[in-house]
Amino acid sequence: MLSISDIALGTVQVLVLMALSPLLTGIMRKTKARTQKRVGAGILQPYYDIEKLLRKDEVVSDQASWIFRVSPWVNFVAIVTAAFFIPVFLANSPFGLIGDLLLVVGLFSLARFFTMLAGLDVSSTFGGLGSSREMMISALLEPAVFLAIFVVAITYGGTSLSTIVESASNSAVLPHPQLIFAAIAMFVVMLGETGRLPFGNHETHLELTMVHEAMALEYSGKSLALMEWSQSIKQILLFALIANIFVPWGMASSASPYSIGIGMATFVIKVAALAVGVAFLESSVAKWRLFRLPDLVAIAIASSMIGLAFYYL
Amino acid sequence: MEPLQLDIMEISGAILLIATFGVIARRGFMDWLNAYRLQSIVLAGVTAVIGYVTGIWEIYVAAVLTLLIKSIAIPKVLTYVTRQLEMESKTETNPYLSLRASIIVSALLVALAYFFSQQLPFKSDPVVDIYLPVSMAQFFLGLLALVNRRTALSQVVGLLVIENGLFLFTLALTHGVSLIIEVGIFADILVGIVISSILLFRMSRTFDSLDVGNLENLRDD
Amino acid sequence: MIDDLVLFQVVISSFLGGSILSLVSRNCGFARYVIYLPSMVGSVLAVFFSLHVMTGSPLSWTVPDVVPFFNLEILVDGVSAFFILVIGTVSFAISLYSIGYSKEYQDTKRISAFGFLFNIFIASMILVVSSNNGFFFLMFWELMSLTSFFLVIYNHEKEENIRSGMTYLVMTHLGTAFILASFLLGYIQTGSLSFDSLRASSQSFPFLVKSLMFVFAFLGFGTKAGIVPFHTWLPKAHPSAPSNVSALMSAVMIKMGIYGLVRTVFDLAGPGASPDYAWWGVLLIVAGSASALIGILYAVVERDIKRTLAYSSIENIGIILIGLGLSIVFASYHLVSLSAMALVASMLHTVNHSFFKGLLFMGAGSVVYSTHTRDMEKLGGLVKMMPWTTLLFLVGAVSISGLPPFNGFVSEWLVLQALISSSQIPSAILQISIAFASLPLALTIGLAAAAFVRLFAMTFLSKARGKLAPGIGEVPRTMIAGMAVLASACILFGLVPSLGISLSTTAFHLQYQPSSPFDAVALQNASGKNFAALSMPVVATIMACISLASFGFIRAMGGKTARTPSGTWDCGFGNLNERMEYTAASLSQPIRAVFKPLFKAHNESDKEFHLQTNPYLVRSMRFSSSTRNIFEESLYNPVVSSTLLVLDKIRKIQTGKVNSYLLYIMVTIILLLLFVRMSHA
Amino acid sequence: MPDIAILLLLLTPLVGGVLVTILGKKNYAEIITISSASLVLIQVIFILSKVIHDKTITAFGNMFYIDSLGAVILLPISIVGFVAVLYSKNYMGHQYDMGMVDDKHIVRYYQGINAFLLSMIVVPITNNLGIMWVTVEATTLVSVLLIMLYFKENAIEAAWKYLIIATVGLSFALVGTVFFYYANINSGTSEDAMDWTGMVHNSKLFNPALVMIAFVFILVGYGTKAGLAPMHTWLPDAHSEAPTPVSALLSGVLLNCALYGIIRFRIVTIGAIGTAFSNELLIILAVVSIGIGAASIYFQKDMKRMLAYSSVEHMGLVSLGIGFGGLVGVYGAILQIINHAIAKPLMFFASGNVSQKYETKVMSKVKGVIKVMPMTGTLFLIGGFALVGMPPFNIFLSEFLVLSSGFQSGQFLAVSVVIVFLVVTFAAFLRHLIKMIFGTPAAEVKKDEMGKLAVIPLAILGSLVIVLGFYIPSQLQELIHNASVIINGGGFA
Repeated sequence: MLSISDIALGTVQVLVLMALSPLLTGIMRKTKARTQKRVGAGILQPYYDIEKLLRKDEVVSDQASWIFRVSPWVNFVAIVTAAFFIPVFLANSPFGLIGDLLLVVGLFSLARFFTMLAGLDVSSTFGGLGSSREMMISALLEPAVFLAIFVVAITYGGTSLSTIVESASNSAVLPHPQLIFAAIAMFVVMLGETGRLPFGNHETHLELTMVHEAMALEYSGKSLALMEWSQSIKQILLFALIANIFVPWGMASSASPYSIGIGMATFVIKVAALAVGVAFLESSVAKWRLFRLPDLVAIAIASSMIGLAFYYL
Repeated sequence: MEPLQLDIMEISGAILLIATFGVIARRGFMDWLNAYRLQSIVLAGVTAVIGYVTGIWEIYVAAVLTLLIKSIAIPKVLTYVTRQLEMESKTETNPYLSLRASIIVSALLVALAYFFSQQLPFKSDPVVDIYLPVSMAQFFLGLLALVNRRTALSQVVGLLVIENGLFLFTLALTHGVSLIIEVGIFADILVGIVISSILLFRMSRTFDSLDVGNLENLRDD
Repeated sequence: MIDDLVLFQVVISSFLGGSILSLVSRNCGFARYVIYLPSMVGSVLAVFFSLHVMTGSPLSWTVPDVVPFFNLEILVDGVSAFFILVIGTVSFAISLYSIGYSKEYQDTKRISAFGFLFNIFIASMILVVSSNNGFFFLMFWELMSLTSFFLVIYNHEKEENIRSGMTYLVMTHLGTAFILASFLLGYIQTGSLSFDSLRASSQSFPFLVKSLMFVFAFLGFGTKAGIVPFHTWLPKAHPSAPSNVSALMSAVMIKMGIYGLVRTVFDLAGPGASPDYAWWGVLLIVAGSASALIGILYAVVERDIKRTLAYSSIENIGIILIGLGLSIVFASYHLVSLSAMALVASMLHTVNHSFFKGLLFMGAGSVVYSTHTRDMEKLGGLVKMMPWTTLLFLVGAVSISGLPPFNGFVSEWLVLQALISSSQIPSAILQISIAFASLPLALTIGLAAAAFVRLFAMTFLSKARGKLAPGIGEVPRTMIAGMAVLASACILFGLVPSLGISLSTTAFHLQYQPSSPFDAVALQNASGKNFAALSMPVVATIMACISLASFGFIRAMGGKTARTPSGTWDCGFGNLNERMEYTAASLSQPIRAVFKPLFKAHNESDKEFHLQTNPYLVRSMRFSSSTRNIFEESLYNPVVSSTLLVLDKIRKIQTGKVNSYLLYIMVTIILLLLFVRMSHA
Repeated sequence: MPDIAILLLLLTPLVGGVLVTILGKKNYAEIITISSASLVLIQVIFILSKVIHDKTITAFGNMFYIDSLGAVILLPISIVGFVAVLYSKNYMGHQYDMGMVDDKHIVRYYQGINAFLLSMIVVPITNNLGIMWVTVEATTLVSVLLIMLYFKENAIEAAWKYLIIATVGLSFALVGTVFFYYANINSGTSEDAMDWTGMVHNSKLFNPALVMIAFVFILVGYGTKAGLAPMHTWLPDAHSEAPTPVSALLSGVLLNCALYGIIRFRIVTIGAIGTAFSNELLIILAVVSIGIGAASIYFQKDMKRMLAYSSVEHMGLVSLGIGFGGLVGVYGAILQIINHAIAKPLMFFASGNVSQKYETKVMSKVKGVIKVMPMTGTLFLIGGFALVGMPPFNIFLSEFLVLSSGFQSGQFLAVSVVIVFLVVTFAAFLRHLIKMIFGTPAAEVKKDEMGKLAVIPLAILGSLVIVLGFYIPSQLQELIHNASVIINGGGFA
């Protein structure tokens, strides 16, 4: 079922993603800083942060139980596993026969599950606040995700990512109309999943805007590094998904070094562009009130429903 | 069957009905007893008539029995009972229906009785044809008395009226069933009267009145 | 080669023996073992028996003339065996658990009656799935309801338990009335209540009769399964029952409703393969979606542990029904393989749910066992006092939230795939409506995770929010073991899903057979390409490798670092105490706010100020928030009260006046005579 | 040979009554009556075995005639009679100790019981419908005497209502009987025209109009005694005020005797004008009865009244089964008669124990019976669940048969209405029962049974209730089967 080369390729892809993810964060921070007329840290800063955090001792709340200690690892493992199924520069992802889009979503929610637990474990009000918000947002995002997937799946004949991407890259230059709606939904979902504005704000530690940070507030040292890194990996994964499903250009259809190179390049460009776009958006909108977020999600759901209607009727 | 007999039967039936009306239309308890006694005498007469028409001698015996038991024994028992009951008023003070109304209703009931018995194939047998509606009317009138009256005694009388109707009915249709059954029926009625009079005693002793209005504890509302 | 029949009789008789033994064991010291060992043996044998039947040939056994007109007919085919397997596994674990659990009851009251009912209860469930005659089916069905009712009100000292028990009894009886109607419809067609004759001739029934049979069966079995809006008994009865009983009820008994539905739909009132029957499936899908969503929504805001679990049972039954409905719809459009997949999905979820729900209820039982409260708002911090229970409960919670690599994920994955495959139905309206029907399901899955984060965290994590009795410790070993059995089953079925899948395929004689248990579950799309694939074993291995690798990597990068404990960050205010924690209510407050209309949430708060003039210096503040059950309020209460009104009017005829009584007689006779007169003239 | 058997059967209670009168001592009376009742039971079983063997028994020429139908009525009479007498010893003994009754009353009570048994035994074995009427009337009078045994206000009231209503009703029954008799003699019969066998034989020749009116009178008449609504009004009062063993006899057996009258005449009727007419009327009255039973049970406060209403409901079910007709329906009806005759006395006895222990009949004052009297409580529960038709107890089967026959005969409306009523009854009845049996009892109630003889009769009936739930001996099955054939007018020219 799995050949050595497949495994090798897949692993390479994952490693690439893991390696690139902090860079992406860096790019986004930099862009935001620029748009806000700040100099901002260098785009490699995230690497330094992680590297530093990894070497730091931890301070752990005396309330914390093993759940608290374990959950960064679960988080990291789950998200990296998800990375194995994300198409990066190969059209047919080598692990396409192992899992599919729904599995990716499942792994994300596994990570989220433990993050929420960790937030509640240390009996700090911030943790509770973060988890409580995350509970609502994630629950509401679920239907949006699924409907978007639904549209993609019926368009490209499957939730298996390799199938999707293959038939996407084989399809016309302009994707099917319903996919535009799906893309909108997916984008909103991405914002929510990565806790970007208007859902949350990474930069501040302000009760009003904290969602993910609130849950991770008690972490320090290695654990914090894990949390941050897995967060940025998750982010790049989502970018990669959107890029490769809705803008399926230049994927490597064969394993030849040339096409792989092309694929690499296009991938980096696409993702970077997306990142910059998101960063611009973030600096142009404000944080929404928590109870206005359902409206945003509703928009996402509605657009994928329209997509469905487009497909069927 | 010659017309004379028919006329006699018709007339006797009519008289019986009137006598029954008498029971309905009176108020005091003694008046009822008398009315009942009168009615029983008429009934005995009717019995005799039937005996004469059908020519079965046992029916004369039945007539005599009726005379003895119904118009002498039972009234005696009941008068005795009423004497024993130390109660000031033995008159039915307020029946549910006023006298007038009850008369009219009973007229309707009589009509009903005739209406019901019309469909039955008795034309062949004038005895039945004439007396059946009369006896049915007596059931209904007796029932009316029971429904209408508020004192236990008057209800007993109503019961007796029904029972008279029963007797006439049986007689008219069967010209005397087998003797065991006649005896059984009579015995049952007598025992019934005895028991009810015992009950009357008990009632008057416990509630010191015979108003069935006292008998409304057992209910579901 | 052992004889199936003998084995079956041995299974049943071991339960009966257990019941009798428990009656004679007058609450003596080892009474618990006398009660539960037989049921454990019986359960193991039942599992063995069911596997034997599944692999071998169906067992059929008839005892004529037990009662007039009806024979006692037993037929254990694949489907029955499948459900017997579930019953056996779960009841084994629960019996094991109960040995420890019943201890506190034994100290306070007699458990001999309990043991008697417990054994009979399990036996009756096995008999329900194996009986092949309408009369005896109903008989065992009601026996099941009766015993479970008594088990529910086992703690009858509490008024409330009796009340909820009565609700349960009456509703389930109403359901039985519908089942009866369904069977009798078949009976007037065939003149026999034997399922065989129904099978033989049901294809020739008129469409209307079949549909009526289905609808009645849906109402009847749906009540037992706890479909919205017939679910109200469920969140009442489960909390009232002792926890091992609620585990048994929620994990197995409500599945009997599913069994009945499957039996009726695919076997007795077999729908013809024509689009006319599609609406059966649609009905199930709609009901399922409603149950799933509403169930989980009430679970999210509930503060009673066991009631939360009960509501989540409603949700899972909903998911199962969606799968079932899809399978019917596909079948009615000749999409055989899809229909098979949907059926497998729902059956797999049935098994999975009975595993993790049994586990969770046992966990809740352990919590109650040692803390004597079911109220999340009082609980917390048990992770330090009851580590094993916490771990096992966590397994259950993760599985039921449908997270990989545990079993809940696989079945929900299949159901979702089935939903997506609805695009192959050649009917635009169905396609689009089913696609939209996937909305509530997705929302449900999201909320389920939220609900169980809340349940687990509030119960086990951080500090107790209320005063807990001192000296709370881990529960007895047998209880741990009982939970561990099901927990390992959850993990096994999660890592090797093809176990469960091939189980259901063999049970239902479906085509798909994985060659090796480690194959991917692969689905083809219309154009023969890979539609979706899932290979949990590999996923698990990947996760394992990654965790090792990443651990090594991080260690290499960061070297060894110390971990120093310190107080939770309190923004420098100091003395952070449990009264400042998030409570269960506040945790779910955002969700409650979003779905306001459903809960009619009712908040009240009163403040006391230091100075009445100055509303800024608050001395004390009370806040209480309550959610209400709209079904109780706007569906059941009106019906009940109006019925009572009518009854009250009727009974008034007993006025106590002898005159009126005589009047009735008079009127009756006159009316009847008139009736004769008119009919004759 | 049969003559002697019948004679002995009739003499046993008679002699018993006479002996009680002569010796006139409490202990003697008890022993004598128990022995007479048990003798009756034995003889009845013997007679039944003969009936099963050679379908019918006739004695004293044509005067006595026992077929399977009579037998299935006779069986409950003997069983319940025996058990009731057994129970009486303890029950009346307790009343005696409490000083509610004295020796005189006790003696009168046992005389009454013997007379009651005698009169009821005659009903199903006589062939002469006139005698049947006389004996039914006799049962009324005797039971009135038994009800007013101790002259409490309510007892008097109940007795009075019972006397008046039953007498009126039965007078209608006599009218009906005489009508049939008339029809019979007009059809030119040779033998005694009051004999049922003769009537059935000639029924084809009867005049339809006459038969219709006659059956209406019979239905209302015997229906009054059988407690069919709306003539049932005497029943709750009488049953609740009588001494408990008498209530058991009234509701378990006497009602059946009255229904037996209706059934006999129905056979003649269907012989004359077919089934449609009688079935229609029966179904109507049955549904009304079930409805009223259901409605009145819910709001009930007095446990014996509740049981009485449930009797109304069950009589309704029996006549429903007969009204639906068909082998299944009638079979179910007869089974229902037997089952009810077993379950209802069980309930009455249990409630008797409870009311003597708690010294009240008001249900709201009773709590935690199961803790105070475990045996009684359990049996009470079993009986209750049997009464509401819960498997695995006996009444489930009969109700099931009745309902399914309703579906078979296409009476969907009636059946669905009845099912609704049954569910209501279920809820209402169990609500009361569960509240009484469970919960925590008041502290002052002493925790023990009322005595051996207060439990043994219940245990006997309880075991019957359970066994008949899933197993009916083949002889009984055969008997019931023959009886239902007879009711459907089979086996006659």
